Amino acid sequence: MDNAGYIVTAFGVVWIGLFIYLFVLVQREKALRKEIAALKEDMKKA
Amino acid sequence: MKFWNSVAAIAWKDILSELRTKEIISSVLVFAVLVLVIFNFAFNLAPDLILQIAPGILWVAFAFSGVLSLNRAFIPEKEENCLEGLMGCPVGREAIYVGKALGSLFFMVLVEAVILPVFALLFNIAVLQSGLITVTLLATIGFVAVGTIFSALAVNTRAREMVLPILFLPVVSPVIIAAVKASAISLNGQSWSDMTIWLAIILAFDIIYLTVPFLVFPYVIEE
Amino acid sequence: MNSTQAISSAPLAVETSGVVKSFGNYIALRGIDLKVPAGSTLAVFGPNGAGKTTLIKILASIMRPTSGKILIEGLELKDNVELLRARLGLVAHQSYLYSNLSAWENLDFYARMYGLDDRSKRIGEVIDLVSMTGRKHDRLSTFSRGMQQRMALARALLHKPPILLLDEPETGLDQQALDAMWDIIKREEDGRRTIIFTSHSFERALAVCNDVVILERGRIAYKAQACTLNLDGLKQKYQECTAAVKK
Amino acid sequence: MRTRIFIILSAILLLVTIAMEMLLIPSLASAQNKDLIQYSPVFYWHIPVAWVALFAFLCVFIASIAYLWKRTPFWDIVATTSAELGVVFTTFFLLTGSIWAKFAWGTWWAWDARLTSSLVLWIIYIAYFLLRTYISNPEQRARFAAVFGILGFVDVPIVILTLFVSNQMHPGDAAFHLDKPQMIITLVTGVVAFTLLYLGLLFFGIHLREDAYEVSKLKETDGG
Repeated sequence: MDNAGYIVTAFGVVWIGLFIYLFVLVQREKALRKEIAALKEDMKKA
Repeated sequence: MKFWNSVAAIAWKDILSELRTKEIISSVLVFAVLVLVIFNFAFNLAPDLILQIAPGILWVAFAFSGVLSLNRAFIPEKEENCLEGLMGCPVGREAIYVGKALGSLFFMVLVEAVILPVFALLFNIAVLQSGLITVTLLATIGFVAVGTIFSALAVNTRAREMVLPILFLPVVSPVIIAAVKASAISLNGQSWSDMTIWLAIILAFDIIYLTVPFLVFPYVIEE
Repeated sequence: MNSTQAISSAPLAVETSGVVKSFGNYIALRGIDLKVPAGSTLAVFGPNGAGKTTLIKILASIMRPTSGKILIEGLELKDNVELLRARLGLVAHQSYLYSNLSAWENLDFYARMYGLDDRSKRIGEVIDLVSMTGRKHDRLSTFSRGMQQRMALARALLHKPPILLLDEPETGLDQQALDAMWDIIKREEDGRRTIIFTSHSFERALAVCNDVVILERGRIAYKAQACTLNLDGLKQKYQECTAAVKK
Repeated sequence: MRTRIFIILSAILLLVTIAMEMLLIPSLASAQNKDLIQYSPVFYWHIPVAWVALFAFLCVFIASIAYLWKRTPFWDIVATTSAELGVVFTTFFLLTGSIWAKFAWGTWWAWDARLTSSLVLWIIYIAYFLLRTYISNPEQRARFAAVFGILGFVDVPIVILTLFVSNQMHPGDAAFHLDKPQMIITLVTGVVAFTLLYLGLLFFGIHLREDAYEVSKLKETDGG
């Protein structure tokens, strides 16, 4: 791998890593929204 | 003055209780000698090579036998629930930490006092050098200072035998590195001035990890 | 209110106001207000999980309350912890003694922790008091449940505490051992000692206490003087309080 | 909304630093010192990432002390989120570091002081999360995590010092010195960009955990 290859991989690694982390956070938020919705149903029913 | 009386009382109680059953001491010693023997097979040591890795072997034996004995440090307090009895005594919670640390220090020094001659025997290295002894003692103080509070932490968790090494070994790694480097210097017969930097690091570690746990320990044991 | 003046004038050995204790979301005590005069004996009843043990541990300064004030002999427990611990004795479910050590060594350890000066004399006295003289050099692990409970009492009385806390002292004791224990507690200090104990046996408790309190889900549901109650009255009150729980 | 702004802002700055690194820095490097560290673009992300990781561990330390003092779940949430970010950024540091090691010394992992010390710190904060998984009672978990957050952070300077001293014994790479103004500007923008990114992710994470905490409380009372 020549010089530029290293740089691209380095930047790539960080960018991809950040997007994965952001994706994980967004997934957590979606799961949380689902739970809140489910809770609302229980509240209405109880 | 009462503080130190209770510290002495706790340390003496630990020592007495352990000497009565000798369960920790015997198993830790056997374990430490085993580590030395395993290293002997692992490296089929050429004489000149030994000096290089001797400190490493020594400190791996100390580190893991240390973890083994620290794992047991708070068992009587936890299993027989005596911690609440200690907490009811008219003395600061820090005294429990210092007392237990002294007790563990006594055992670790005892283990080291046995391992060093065995090590000298197995690897025929002149071990009784003032440099090595001081480094070992200084490092053991730091070792026990961190290990005691982590042992108190670990004993309250589910998988306590696993939690202690995971928490303890990375945090104590600088002392192990510094001790290995300093021991190598003293084993090669170099003068004290060469290892002042390492002694300084170990000393700094000791001071930090005697004061910070002292301040934080009450939070570990209060309900 | 400086400390010396507080001790002499305060008739109350123990006073709590608004003591709350919560473990995360679970609330064990929801505001306890108690006034225990010096020298009196208070029995605390209540179903399991009502917060009896939590209350005892908080009074013994082993557990910190989430909020509320505790005055021991007029002094704020929070600010004089080490001074007041020397005036509190506790007998809990566990004996707080080390099974590897002998009875004498255990008491010697706690005598040092409480900073007693005439250690061996006091230890000898307390061991004779609980009539364990014959076994004083044997290891705790060889003791029966009853003997361990007596040793726990010996440990609690070691430093002559004016206030004694007992958490269900009758657990694991037969009738005869229980009578012996109460006799010991009452004989020492000829009644000047304040005793707070939790219990499940109404009959036994009524015989020894001056005041009665029924705890129910972290609150005081009923408070009365023992003399105004007979056994059936107490049982009936207990049903009423705990019945509320079942509804 | 704060979190959105922080993240977008940092994204822009990150693009700016890439542009500066790609165009500006290589042009400065003359023929012979091309592979010196301060002339390679990765360096201008490597250092900010390391700085943010350490900053995150500092925040864990402060949040842990605040928790032990105030005992409100908020501080425990801040400590956990910051520790998580610390681990994420240390992972980036290790990844870019090993790419750099491959570039500079031809091996994926070189026991040089920077990489080893960040590996040790990485393990310490993984241990932080392991400890949290081993305790079920939430109050005790928060208290023990706070204690370890303090004891762990106090170790950071010693770990870095020890490894840099042990490294001096057999020097890894040449020490870097930023002589050209453009270098300093790129480095500063990089640091600002990553710090903003950290703050954005931190607030986002804190909101998430706060809502999760509310939901768990609701579930308990609802079911009770």
